[in-house]
Amino acid sequence: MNLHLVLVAPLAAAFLTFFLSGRDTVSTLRASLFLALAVAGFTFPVLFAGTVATSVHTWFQLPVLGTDIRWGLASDGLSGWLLALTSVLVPAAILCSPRIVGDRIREFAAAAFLLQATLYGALLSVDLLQFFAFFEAMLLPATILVALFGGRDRRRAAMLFLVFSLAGSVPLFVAIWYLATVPVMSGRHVSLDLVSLQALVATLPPQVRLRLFAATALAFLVKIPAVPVHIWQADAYSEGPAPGSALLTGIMAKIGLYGFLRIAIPLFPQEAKANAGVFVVLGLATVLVGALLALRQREARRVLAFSSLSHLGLGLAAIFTFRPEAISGVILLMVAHGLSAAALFFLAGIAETWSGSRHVDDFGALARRAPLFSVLFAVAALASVGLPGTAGFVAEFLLLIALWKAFGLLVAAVAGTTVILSAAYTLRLVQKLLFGSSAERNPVALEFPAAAAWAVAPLLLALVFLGFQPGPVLKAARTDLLTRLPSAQALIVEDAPHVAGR
Amino acid sequence: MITQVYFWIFSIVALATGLGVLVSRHPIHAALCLIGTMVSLAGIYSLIAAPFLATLQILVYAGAIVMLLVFVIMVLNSAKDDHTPRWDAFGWAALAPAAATAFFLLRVLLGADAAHSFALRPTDPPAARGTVEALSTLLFGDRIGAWSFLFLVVGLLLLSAVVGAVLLAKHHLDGPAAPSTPRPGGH
Amino acid sequence: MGALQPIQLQVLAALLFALGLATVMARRNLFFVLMGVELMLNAANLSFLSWSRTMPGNVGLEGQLAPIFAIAVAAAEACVGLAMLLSVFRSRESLDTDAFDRMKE
Amino acid sequence: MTPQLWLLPALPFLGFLINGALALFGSRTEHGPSRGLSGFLGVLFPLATFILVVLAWQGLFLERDSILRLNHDLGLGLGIPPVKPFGQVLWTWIQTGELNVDFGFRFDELAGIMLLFITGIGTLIHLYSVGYMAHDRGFARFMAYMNLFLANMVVLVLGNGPLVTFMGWEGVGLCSYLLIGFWHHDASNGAAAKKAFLVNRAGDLGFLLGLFLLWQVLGTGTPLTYEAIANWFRDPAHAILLASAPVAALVTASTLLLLLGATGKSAQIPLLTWLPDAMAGPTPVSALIHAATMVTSGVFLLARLSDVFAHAPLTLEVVAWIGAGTAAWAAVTGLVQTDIKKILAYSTISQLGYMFLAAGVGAFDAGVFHVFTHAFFKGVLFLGAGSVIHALSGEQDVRRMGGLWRKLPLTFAAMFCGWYAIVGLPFGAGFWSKDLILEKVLLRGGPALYLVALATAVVTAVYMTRMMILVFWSKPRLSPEAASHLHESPLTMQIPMWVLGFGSLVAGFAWADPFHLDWFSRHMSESVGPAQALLGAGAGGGPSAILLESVGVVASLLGILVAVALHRSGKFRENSTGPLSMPARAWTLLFDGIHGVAGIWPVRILSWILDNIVQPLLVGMARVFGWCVEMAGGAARMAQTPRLRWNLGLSVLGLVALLILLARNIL
Amino acid sequence: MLQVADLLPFLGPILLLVLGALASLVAEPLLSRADKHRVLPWIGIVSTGLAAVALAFTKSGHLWGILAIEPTRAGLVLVLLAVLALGLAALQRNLSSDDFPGGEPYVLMQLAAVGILLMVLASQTIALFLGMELASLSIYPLVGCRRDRPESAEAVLKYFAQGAVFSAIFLYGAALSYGATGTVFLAANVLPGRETVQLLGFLLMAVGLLFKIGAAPFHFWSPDAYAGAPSGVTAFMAGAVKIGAVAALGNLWIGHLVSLSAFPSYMVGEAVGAHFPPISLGLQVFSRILQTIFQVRRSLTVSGFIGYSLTIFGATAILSIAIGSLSLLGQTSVRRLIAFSGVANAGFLVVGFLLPGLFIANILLTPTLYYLAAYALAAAGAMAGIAALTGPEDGGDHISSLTGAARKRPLIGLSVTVLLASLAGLPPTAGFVAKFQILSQLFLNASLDPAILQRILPPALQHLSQGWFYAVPIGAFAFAIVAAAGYFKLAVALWTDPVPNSREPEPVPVLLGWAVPLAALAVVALAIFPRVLFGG
Repeated sequence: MNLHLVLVAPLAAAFLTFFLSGRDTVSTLRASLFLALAVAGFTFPVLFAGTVATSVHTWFQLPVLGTDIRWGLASDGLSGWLLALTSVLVPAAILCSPRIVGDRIREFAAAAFLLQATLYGALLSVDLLQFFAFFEAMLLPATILVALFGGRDRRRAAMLFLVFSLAGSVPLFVAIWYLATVPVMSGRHVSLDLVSLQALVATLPPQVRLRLFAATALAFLVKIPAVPVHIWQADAYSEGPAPGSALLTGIMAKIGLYGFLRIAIPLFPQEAKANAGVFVVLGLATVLVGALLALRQREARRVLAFSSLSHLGLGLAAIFTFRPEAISGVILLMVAHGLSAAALFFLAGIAETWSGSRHVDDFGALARRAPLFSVLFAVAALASVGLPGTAGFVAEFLLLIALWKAFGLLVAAVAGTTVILSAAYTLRLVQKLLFGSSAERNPVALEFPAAAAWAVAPLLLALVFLGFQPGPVLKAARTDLLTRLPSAQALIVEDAPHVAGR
Repeated sequence: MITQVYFWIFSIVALATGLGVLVSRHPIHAALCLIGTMVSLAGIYSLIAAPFLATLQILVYAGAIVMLLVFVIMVLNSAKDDHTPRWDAFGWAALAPAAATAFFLLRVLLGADAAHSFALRPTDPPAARGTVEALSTLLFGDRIGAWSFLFLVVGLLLLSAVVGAVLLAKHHLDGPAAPSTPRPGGH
Repeated sequence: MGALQPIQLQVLAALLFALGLATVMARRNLFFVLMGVELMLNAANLSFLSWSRTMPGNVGLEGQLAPIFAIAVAAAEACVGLAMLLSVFRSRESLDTDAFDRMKE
Repeated sequence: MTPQLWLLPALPFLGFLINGALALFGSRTEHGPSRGLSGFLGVLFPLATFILVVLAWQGLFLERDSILRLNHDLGLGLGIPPVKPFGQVLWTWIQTGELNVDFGFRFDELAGIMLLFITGIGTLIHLYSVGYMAHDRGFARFMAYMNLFLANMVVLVLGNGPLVTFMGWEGVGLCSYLLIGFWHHDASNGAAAKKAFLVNRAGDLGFLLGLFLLWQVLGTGTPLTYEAIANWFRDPAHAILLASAPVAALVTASTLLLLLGATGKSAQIPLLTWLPDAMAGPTPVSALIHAATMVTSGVFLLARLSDVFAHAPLTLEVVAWIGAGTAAWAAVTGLVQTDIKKILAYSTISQLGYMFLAAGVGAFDAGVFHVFTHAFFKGVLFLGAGSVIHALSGEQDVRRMGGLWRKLPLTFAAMFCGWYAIVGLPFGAGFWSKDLILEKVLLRGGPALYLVALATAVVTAVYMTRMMILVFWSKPRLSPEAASHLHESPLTMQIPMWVLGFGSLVAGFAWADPFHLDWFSRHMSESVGPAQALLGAGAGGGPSAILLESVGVVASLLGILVAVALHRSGKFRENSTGPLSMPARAWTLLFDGIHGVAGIWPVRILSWILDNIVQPLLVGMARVFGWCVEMAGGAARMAQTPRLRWNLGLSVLGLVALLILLARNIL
Repeated sequence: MLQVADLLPFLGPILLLVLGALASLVAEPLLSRADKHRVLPWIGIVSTGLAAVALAFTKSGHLWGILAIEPTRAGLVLVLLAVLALGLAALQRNLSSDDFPGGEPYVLMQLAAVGILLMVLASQTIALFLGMELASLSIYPLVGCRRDRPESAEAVLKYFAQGAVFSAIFLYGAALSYGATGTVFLAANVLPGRETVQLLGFLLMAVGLLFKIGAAPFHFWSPDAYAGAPSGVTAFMAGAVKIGAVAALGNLWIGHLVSLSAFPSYMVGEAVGAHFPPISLGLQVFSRILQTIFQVRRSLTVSGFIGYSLTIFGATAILSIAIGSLSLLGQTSVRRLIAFSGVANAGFLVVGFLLPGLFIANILLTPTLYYLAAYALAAAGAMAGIAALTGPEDGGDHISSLTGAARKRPLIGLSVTVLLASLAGLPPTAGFVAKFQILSQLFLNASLDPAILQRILPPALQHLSQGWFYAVPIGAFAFAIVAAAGYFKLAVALWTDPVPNSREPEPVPVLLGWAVPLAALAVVALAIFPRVLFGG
């Protein structure tokens, strides 16, 4: 299974989408859906193939210095599951889009495909700069998603998102500059692929390593996002189109955690371990702040946004326990949260098309007026609350265990408050949306698009299945994930390294 | 010795006329001053054994370019800008950077000279340089092709200048398609 | 008061150059701008020639040739410049450069 | 024989799926989905489950019995061999790091007994609700929820380890949430449901954390199954370890946290505020979930982990006092309620207090026995109340009832049985279980606890009698329209009442020491025996059972007399006119206030601060920064002057600047 | 007499371009007004294509030492031809849509391309000057060609006046440099005692070229000229002029180093075959140059000279990046936006002259040239794409007039978006790789051993703490982000819903319809295979 095919598939899909008719939405929807499913068809073999990698070539060399920038793709369980998640969410988003993006399904699908492609690239990269390139590249489609299809303030939100993310990526970029150039001065042949970097970083002076680690971590914190660099998130998620927000929180935000697992910690293990406390505190702060803010939001999707904040914060805190439970738990959390949050965003988007507003008080009594919708929404909400029987529970359970084992009961208890708070704000949302008596005022039954049902139901089934059978995901977490890098296999078959200079 | 005398005369004239270009009221006066500069420069050229350049200077510069200038000034006789002050605050202010430039140029040149005087080369006779033969052999002689190539380039340059002038100034170009001279917000 | 020293010529060239620059910057009439440019070009030519005077002949000749090209360029520039001047004058019936300040932002 | 235990939860779950589908896809139709079909299915699946449970129980029982017979025939002096409970591991659930959890079920006698009455009574109440909910549009949905609840309850009881139990534990919480908020067009119901869910969640967090600590005690290698836990704690090799201070502290902490979970589920101090509100749900729900089954799962958990709790004397102390306190507080609160269901709710809380009290003094079997009997009489009381409400077309205020025993004789009969049992008149179900508890308390809990419990018994008799008087005996105070179409409930509602009524009279004989009936205790011995043995439960002594039981009877009679006297003196009527008097309300809402101060308001204030101060501050900073950049951009654009001379001048100035640099650096 | 035969393999591209120009010039009067715009662009495209083909056959070498070509410059020429093609395509769209009377613009654009070609190849000041003038004198009329518009007259006025002044400055600098070295070649030994003169000459010539590049503070012409010109011309200017000027500046700069290094020209000669400074001079030669720089007796002064030259570039670079990015941010006129992006990117280009890798014993301008190629393609492509997206008579200059344009032509819209992303330096475009190369090298220079820095820096900067040097690349990137926000506004405008009453734009000519997507493709391809143009 050549990974390049997987990487190119969504690009090709995006390109083909542009040749669809902009007018005929139905056929456009069908075609783009077909393309999305085809891409998924390309993707899943990778998941089942386990650890696979292409050969690693020199992408280019820094002039004069001869620093090797490599190009190669590699996938293991961690990448594989996120790939699969992506490939599932994109078609779902396309299915949910018609009501929301109107006659612009073509553009929406294209942007979604581009986002998918960049995500694939980031998940498959074996080289630091390669990763960073995709890491930055995903801003483009993401911003387009927010800026084009969103609500009234979408421009400002998109601008905030773009500038914030770019600024957040500066430190990482600077760190890459350093790694690419300075060691060369001491006569070393540098190549930026992660495996060689591990060896290189180990030889750097500690205070330098600390700075590099801080820079790297900051970039990923912005992506997750974590308190206090989270302010772009709520606006982007609530102003963007619901399916787009679903993609953002469902996949893109995960790249932050992925970056910690794949890059920040493996490259700087000592620093990570030494400063674990900082990140655990940040993570817990994110958990609490997210939950508490979610309690007070008046817009459905802002509630969901802050709930995402809270959940991913738990993941962040747990990663820094460096425990196997945490690793598998985080992977499961990413998958579970990706599915449940996406489902919630999809449904919230549908609901907004009904009420014509984002304000929770403008919904109500949907349980009567749209029973199927309500069932799906309730199940998704319970999944995000982490009710046993859904994947979310297993994930949270594992993360709490990890926190408890690493930092004792108190930390676990603090993190555990999410169990209560998440229930609080989620049920508040459920009450506002589904229950209440506004049905008397306008008891007309609302027509819930079957497409959306077809999009959401599989996600929920997957959630329930993983709730009872998390095994596959948990197995994906190799215990040495934090120490060994998947591209190691790839480098065995690498081609001859280039000589510096020309 | 005598060259010095000539030099001083020519240079003073050149500077004076140059100043005249700067300060004169009417473009025509400026053009005439310019001619003066050109001619005196030609004289200086001849002093430093560049007779060919001297002739070229007079023919092309004074003879062609400035005449063209004068011609155009005549054509647009309303170009006599009596509505703009000759000197305004900015004009005075603008002298400062020019003066500064001159100052630094001179400082560098004189400094270099002080560091290492570059005298004339008495060795080669003035006739050896600047004569038409010397230059033409350099230009068209088969010893070096470089200059003749550049000469072709000059031809290209003039061609583009002509085409450009046509494009900019030709009347018939604005036929029915483009209205002749729109006056956006007349004065 | 001995033989003519090239440094004198250089000084003259520098002063002429400055004069041209001053003209270009100080005057508002477009004609003066053109003439200032001519002055600067002349200064450059003078400088070339006077430098060439300090070189042995074979190298010195380059310094003699350069002004020829410079003059040609000056001619072409004047041609285009005057054409431009005409079209500009047509468009606004004025040669006052300060009058052309429509382009903002 | 490997029994297909998964069938037990699977059957009601199937019912849930089918009914749910009916509800979902029938909802568009005119009258909603067919009542008959969904009613039939809704009762069928619980019934099937009940039958399966009985079969399983038989299997267990026969096996044990055959061993007994063999033992007797061979004349060997063997003691009763331990029963071999059978379990079934379905699949590996969570496996990572040191954690390895199987998803499986375990059917032993404790589970068996629980399941017997859960499914049995569950089936009856399903049948009841077929009649009760007949006119509700969401009938199928209701049936679906009930089935789902039953499935989760079965998982809770049947789980082979704490984690599986936790799954059912949260599942029943969910169902209780759904059913309390069943009539969701009324926002207050939704609020009550949410309250129930959140309070339970608080308990669940305790459950999880306690589980962590317990796991730490066991050593992370040990699999998280009840069997392993029990064996570990029973293993004499670990006695010394358990004696060591740190481990003991760990066990105490863990048990305390688990206790928090139990209090949440069983509405004990401090997490008891949700149960009265939970009465917002339909009455069958109150009967099944909030009286008979779910709320008792806390007690079940204590019994399940009796081996652990046995090693935490401090915790047991706490449990006992929590139980006693709750029992007393709730009984007193029950005195001043005017809503018939509220009265019963507080009575439930108080009875649950008894159960905790029993567990606290180490009499886990007595506790579970009270669960067993309580299921019957509280069930019938609720069903009766439901029947009354149904008859009065929704009237719930006891002050607008009275003299109903003529109008609703059958209901009255059933409820009378329940009343008889709960006040503890001789040979009623409550008589046996409550007096058993009192006896154990006196034996091991000491006089203080005993007196509290006894007093509570008196008060119980008072408020129950008060309810009966106000509802049935006193002169009618019905509102005319309620009186107009007063009618006895349909058969589907009658049958369960009769059965349960009968049950509440005779159920007590499952364990009646004076008659040497110890069927119940024998079957409990396997699960809780060792723990109680450790606590020295076996030791008899103290005053004779007869004496104590007579004291209990006296207490209840006293209570009844007091009630009658008060009624005569018109006390009931006068406090029944007008709302609750202020002190009474304060007393009722005591714990709501505590919750507010301790949990809710801090969270609200904090989130207000975050939302209105911190977040705007951060956003504002970003805005200001962006604004500054915009300003700078404006300034930069300003520098782009439109005038030629300016442009030239500025450019040349740049040149001059470079020249100055040159001069400064080189010359 | 020159033997044209043996020049052909070398002059092929130039001759073909000239022939194309002459052919168009000859054909112009013979064609009807409509046919002019139908035929002439194709003549230009064909000659451009042929030139590109011929480029493949040119051997690297030099013509009497005044013009030189080697793979690096060949790559630049290739980019130049691409830009020319884009410019012609866009120009066709402009002129045909407002039915321009006359086909001279096509001729002029090709002549300008010839001039820029000369600038790229020149290794001698006179040739450089002539090329520069050829380009300028052809572009002035192009800027002012739409005489019915006041803004075009104003634009050409400003552009011409400033351009003439700065070419005079350049010429004077050439004269001084000639005086200092005794030859008009860019790389020659400084005569003893005339280092300062050489430095002054270098400064003036550099300023002349920086003006062409459009680096602050010599950038004032660009917004007006860009805004006044037809979008096709803007596209051409944005790309081509920078290519010529940057290449020339690179030659000048390295020649300057050679001159300063008191470096026997025969060594350069043996190293590269003639004494012209190829932009991509290889490792060994310059390691030796540096040895001389630091070891010859005048080493201190020389390093001082280098430090001074560095300050020239550093100052202009920082100023350009700041001014360009900031003024770009709030820009509402598309062309001025592109112009200021040109200023900002000029800053980044000049950054590339801060001696990347000087202290590792090798000077290589490859990063700058790569950046140049990326920028030229992106800017020209974006402007051409905007030419395709704006309505008839090339009216839409205000961003709002482009609202929803991309939704009518998704492919071109996407291409423009990609090209803008490249200008902003976002992956997956060449702009990202280019910025990475430039900035990482700058970062390296900043993190050098203070001893070397003290050695090389002018006294004014020597007491600066190292932090400031780190601040330069980081600040540059920060400004790049500010600029990205500006591009973002344009991109969003392209994609938002069209205003209901906006008329359908007339069909895009096939030439442009293909050119813009190809440009976008090239920009992406250049990112995926960065080594195709200049190796590295």
